[in-house]
Amino acid sequence: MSSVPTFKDEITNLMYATHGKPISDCLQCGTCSGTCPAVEFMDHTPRLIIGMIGAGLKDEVLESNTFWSCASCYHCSVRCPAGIDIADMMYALKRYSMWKDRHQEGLIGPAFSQTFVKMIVGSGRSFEPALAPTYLFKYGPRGLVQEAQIATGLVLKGRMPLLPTKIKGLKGFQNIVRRIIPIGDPS
Amino acid sequence: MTEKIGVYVCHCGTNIAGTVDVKGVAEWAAARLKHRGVIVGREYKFMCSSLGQELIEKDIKELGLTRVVVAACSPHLHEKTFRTACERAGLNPYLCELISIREQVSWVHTDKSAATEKSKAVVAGGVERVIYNEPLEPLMVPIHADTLVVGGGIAGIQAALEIADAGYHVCLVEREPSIGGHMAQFDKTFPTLDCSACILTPKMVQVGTHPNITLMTWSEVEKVDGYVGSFTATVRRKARHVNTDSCTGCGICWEKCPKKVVDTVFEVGLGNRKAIYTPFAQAVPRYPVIDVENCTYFKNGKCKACQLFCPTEPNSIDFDQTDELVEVKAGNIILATGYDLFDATRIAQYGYGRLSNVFTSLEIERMCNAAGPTEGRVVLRDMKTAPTSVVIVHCVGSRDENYNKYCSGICCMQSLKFAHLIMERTGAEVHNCYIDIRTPFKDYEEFYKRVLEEGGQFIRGKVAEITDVARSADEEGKLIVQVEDTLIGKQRRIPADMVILSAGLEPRHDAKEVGKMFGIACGASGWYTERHPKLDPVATMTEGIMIAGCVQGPKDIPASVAQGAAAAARVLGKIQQGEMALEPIKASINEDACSGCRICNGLCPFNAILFHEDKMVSEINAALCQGCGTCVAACPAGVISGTGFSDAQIMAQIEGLMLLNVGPEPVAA
Amino acid sequence: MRLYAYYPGCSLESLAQGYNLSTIEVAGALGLELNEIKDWNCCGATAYFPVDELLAHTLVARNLALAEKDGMSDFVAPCSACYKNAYFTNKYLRQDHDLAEHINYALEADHLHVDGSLQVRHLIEVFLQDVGLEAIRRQVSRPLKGLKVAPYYGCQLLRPRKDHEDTEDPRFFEDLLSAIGAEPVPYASKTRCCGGSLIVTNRKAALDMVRILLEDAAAHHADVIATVCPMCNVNLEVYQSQVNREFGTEFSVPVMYFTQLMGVAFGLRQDRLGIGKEMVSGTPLLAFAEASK
Amino acid sequence: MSTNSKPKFAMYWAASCGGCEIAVLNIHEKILDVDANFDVVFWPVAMDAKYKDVEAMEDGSILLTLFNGGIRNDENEHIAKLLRKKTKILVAFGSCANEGCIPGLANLSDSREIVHTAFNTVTTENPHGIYPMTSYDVPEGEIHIPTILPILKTLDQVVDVDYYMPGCPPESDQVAAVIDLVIQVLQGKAELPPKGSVIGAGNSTVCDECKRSRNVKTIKSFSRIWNIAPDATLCLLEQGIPCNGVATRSGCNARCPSAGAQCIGCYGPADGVADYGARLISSFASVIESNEPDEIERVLDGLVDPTGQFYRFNLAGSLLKAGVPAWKKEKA
Amino acid sequence: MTEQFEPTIIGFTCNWCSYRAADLAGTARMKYPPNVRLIRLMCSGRLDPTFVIKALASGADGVMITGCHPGECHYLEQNYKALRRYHLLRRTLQGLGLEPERIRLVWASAAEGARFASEVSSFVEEIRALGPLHWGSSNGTGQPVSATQRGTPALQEVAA
Repeated sequence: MSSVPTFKDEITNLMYATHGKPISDCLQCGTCSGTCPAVEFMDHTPRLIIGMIGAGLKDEVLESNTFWSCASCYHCSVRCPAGIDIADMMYALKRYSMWKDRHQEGLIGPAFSQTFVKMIVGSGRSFEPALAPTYLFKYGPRGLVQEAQIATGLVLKGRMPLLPTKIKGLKGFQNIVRRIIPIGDPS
Repeated sequence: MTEKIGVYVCHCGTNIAGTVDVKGVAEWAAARLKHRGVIVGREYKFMCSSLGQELIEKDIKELGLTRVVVAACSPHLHEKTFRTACERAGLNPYLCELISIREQVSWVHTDKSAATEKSKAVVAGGVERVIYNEPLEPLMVPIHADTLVVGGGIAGIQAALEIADAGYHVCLVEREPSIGGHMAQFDKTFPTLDCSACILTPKMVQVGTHPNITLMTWSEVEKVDGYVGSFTATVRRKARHVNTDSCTGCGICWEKCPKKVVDTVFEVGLGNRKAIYTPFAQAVPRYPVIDVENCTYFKNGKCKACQLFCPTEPNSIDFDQTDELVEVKAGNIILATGYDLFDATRIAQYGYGRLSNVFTSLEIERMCNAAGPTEGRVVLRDMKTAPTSVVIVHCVGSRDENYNKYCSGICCMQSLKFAHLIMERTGAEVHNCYIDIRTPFKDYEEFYKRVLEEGGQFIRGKVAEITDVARSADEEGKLIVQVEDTLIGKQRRIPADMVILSAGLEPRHDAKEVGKMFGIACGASGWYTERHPKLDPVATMTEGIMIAGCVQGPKDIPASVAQGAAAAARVLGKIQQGEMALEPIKASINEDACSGCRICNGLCPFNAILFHEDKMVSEINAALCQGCGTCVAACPAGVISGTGFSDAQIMAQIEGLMLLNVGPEPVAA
Repeated sequence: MRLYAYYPGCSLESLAQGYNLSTIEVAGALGLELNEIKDWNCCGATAYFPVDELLAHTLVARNLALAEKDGMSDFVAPCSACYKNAYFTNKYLRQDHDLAEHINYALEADHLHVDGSLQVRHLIEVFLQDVGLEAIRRQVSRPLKGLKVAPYYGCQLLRPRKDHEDTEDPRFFEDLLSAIGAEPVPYASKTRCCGGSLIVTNRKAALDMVRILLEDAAAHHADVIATVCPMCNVNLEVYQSQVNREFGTEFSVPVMYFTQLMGVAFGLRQDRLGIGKEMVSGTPLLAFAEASK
Repeated sequence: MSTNSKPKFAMYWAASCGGCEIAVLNIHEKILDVDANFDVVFWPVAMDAKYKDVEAMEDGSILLTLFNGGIRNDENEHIAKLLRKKTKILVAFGSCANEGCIPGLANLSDSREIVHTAFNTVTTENPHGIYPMTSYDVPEGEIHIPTILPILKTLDQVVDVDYYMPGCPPESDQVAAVIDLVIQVLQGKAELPPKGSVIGAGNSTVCDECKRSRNVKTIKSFSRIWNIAPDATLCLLEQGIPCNGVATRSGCNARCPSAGAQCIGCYGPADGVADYGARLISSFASVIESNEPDEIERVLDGLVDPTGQFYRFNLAGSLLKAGVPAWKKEKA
Repeated sequence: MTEQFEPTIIGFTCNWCSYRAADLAGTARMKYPPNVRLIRLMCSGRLDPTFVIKALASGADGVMITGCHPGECHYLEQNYKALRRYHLLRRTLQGLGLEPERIRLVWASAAEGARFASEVSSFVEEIRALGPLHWGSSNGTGQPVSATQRGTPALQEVAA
């Protein structure tokens, strides 16, 4: 046993909430990949990712879009014959890549999550319009137009508020956050 | 202190002497435990050698030892050796204690002084304990020569025949109207593909006609009393409504019977039978049974067609027949009650029951069977169209934390067999979706090869789901099997006309209750626990009760047959001994002091404790008692005592191990 | 009158107002008192976990703590994602003392404490378990006769597995729909994923997933798809037009919240149920709604 | 034995409540037989007597001493040894002398806490935290009060005991019977039981005398007597009421269970039981109807204060004799 | 002789699983500290709490109770009785001020020599951390722990 944790160890440790089976129990049966509704949009199938983690192919794994393409539908998790919570593993990988700040170019996921959390931390509530700018450009002008159409449609139906809401106890809320991640001092 | 105790410490070559100062321990015992009755402490290279044993025997004779403590290896190895040695020298074997300073000291410790100190403590424990050992005599019980075999599948049939052929009487009890079990439903048997019926039927007939076999079909064991050598089983013979003395099994009754019934047992719902029926043509015995739930007469008092047309004299149909309870005496019991097929509806995403052309392995067996509902044609649920593409799904309900963790063993070969038969009979394209192909036994791998050569297709991947929601033209109207082909790392959707679920094997739904009735345990997966997984696979923890076939775990026909024979051999051995000795490690109740609080009553899984309402006291049946001592420990009044492991012995051993009664250093002369 | 800590969640404030309105109306009709948690914060949907798990659990825990502080024993969320987050944070708080310690250390900063003492359930579970089909049937004044409804369970309501419910072929939603007189259509995709937040992060994938769902529902001639989650609703409804554009399809399947259907069946006024804010008009349903005006 | 001088009788009260004395007086007119047959030389509760008078007596000159109470302080110990010297037949009388009884429960705490509790908690208004001294000088000289011992001991942990008579207190009819026996022996009409035997009690357990009906025992949950309305004829333990009768020596005629209250065990362990509490633990636990650790814990939650339940009377006489705090001090 | 405290531990094993596990640990030459001394019972169901208390009262610092895994008991279900007693015993000892950690219940099948060895090792460490209990007059070395003499009168202590 080397003292340096393997890539597999690192990911296993990150699967905090699973409280369950380690990915080392995987028998590579492919139920996860067979089940996955987004698999066609992944560079590697979930099963393969598990294998690659085991093989320590850190770079290849981080470079892949697989875990950023996971919709967290947990279908694989409930079907896995080895009882592994694969969807949670995908979250672990997302965390890992955010933490190491290494991910495939041009992915929206990382930026989205970051903005989303920033926004929550800033207001305590999520506010759809605020999100748009952060990722829309990725779709190019066409996407922008469509998005705009949808947005206006929603606004007309009164389903899209124009002003973000804030929670009242924001200070305290941020104090809580401050005890977990550095978000700068109260200003 | 009246006892004269001899302490013998073994070097076991260097096995013990390498880490323990053997000489030191022996001398220490002789000196510091003198006041506890130790009159001699010796060490020897190999205590278990004949010379070592003679050493002990000599001391018993010459020094008049009344107790012996041997510090050597594990009692599981040589306890018998040394106890026999004492017996030879005229000392009751149970006055000898073997305590382990090898497995539990020299082999697991490195520090010599620490190991030596621990050895001393262990020896002191043994000495204190042996003081309270009592002379015991083994309990001899006679072995009744008859044997009860429960379950008439291939394993039970084999066991019954072996014993009957050896000249002893067997009573074979079967739940269904005929013996034969699952094997009777199969078409071909892997890997040789010989016809199941062809090899099974002769054996069934033998059972039916064997002078030494009493066959009770349509019967169930309801109660078992007694213990090894003399069991009494109460068997319910369900009313057949057919008089088996006069019935010839001519078959006219079920020909004439107007009532068709879907056969959900033997034909797994694919075929029909009549309300009076034998499950299949070669049934043994040939006598039919009337299915009361469906019989028109029993439903609305009219019909009686069977009785009308019954040619025998006297008429064999007896609508007034009732269940009868018969008692069967037996010295030994063999349980061969087999398995249940995994219920595929439990895996909703495979759509069995929802998608009509998803079949179970057993359904396919029946279809393939020339005597089955389709005369051997493999067809879709419409019972006519032959499939052009078939997918066989492996590991259905097996190797899966959500259902059964274990591998059912037989499904791989079964699936390969289907692949071969279906390709042969329909020319359809067959895909096998597997996690691993497991073909470990004689000629199995060769069969796999053969199927490959015949063009069987194999996709390594566990099927995720089966759906009828088409996404493209070529999927329209088909079943789509969604699976990852793990060897190319792509999700595939395979359109097929027919999907076969190779369902795993499960313990019988009532295995637990039945096990309780016979006093044997189920393991974590629900299969009955054998006495030893490797060295004693057909015996159980309960003397006189054997297990054979799939009750012990999933296995194929050859293995089941082998186990049937093995169980028979074990039984024959016992029968020939005539009587057998039971370990005299037993619990007993002092009835004068027993207050009849009934704490102990529910604690014995072997039902050895009975309660006398009249005297308001509990009593223990020595022959049933297995000597676990649970009741001894539980008795609040301390009036249950256990031989071999009495409170006194153990309390003393604790004091010894804690070196509480060590005498003073002898003043050096 | 049974009291519940009500956690609407962000979407019900904006995109899914209809869900919020109908929930309150219908719950009221069924005699449930929904007591909105004061100053609740966003549960993070699926977006916290990629960043920091402890943070994710803590922010959810804040809402639980607020509910506990009000002496509540039941926590109900109409949004499947909110429900799933609350359910598991609550569960882990009980299971994992270490996690609980960390979280409470953080909550202290705002003078809050959480024990995980709540019973966390989704709105539909509360309806089925605490009210029951019988009582619901009794409320129905305008049974949705002949209305073919495709019950869409989605993911987070069923998965990861909470208590022993069937994650592959559940039936409770169908039972509820039958209870209000509608005709649940059997279709295999009812527990398939709608793409969730992929609609933002991987539009192509999400639209494809939505397409498959719409196809299956349409193939079974559903008049309307009923949802139990604002996320699903948005993906299926708001983005239907984009699906059509993307794949050249011509879907026009109305999507409604199950509470809106119930409301209509109960004969409640459609404007009070937030009906009429759809991008794909729910005409077939409106017929019933009109009748109940 | 000389008939002109009546044999001498003594009774002493160490750490106990005095109930044992009442029990003796409770034998009504039989007490006259005691007076008729014995010369009561020492009985602090009933008559005036001085230790020096006893010290002056010839060794072994007292025929029968009923000693009740545990050994809590050095005075108890001194008198125990003194009476042992002067007495032929020393009887550990009552639960305290036999097994420590309620005073023995003090063995759960360090003697320091005991003193503190007694002199400086709600029990005593003591603003200046004044504690009694073991010795104090007065003009007349130095006076002493007894010194508390780290743990309370049973009589036979301090001196050799001839007979044991359990009960808190011993049932009066049992007392009467024993006195009868001794008188019979005096008159040569009966034999004394072998030394060390338990007298004035049965050899079975309370269940033996209990009239309640019993079935195969299983316990699904424990409840306290005031939380349920127990069936009047069914075994209390089977109703989940922790009744110690199963392990408690018979002799009281199942007083408590017959009156609908659970046995609390004042007659102590039955013959050949090394540790009363352990026996109860074993028997109660064995019949709990669950194999799931969590479930078992849930059931046990209903058994409030198991230590008190199992060792209420027997702590000082048990294998461990005391709780950790007291024991640490004992060993210091 | 090292400075560190060497606890004495009494271990109870059942004849069919855990004792064989101990044997296996031996045959496989696995190593564990010599602080544990084993007593063989037929079944963990024979484990009378009296034995545990007796061991502690005799000077043991910890007691290890071992048996077959649930569902694998040689006597079908008797190890469950041991389990139930273990739970109640721990609660009771806690009431006496003992650390319940001094009693450990371990399931070990005949095949789990390694598990047995590691459980012993970790238990010895745990007890070492808890420090000596040394009840009774023995510390397992045959030499009585400091002769038991009267503690200084409590009254004076407190009063002082």
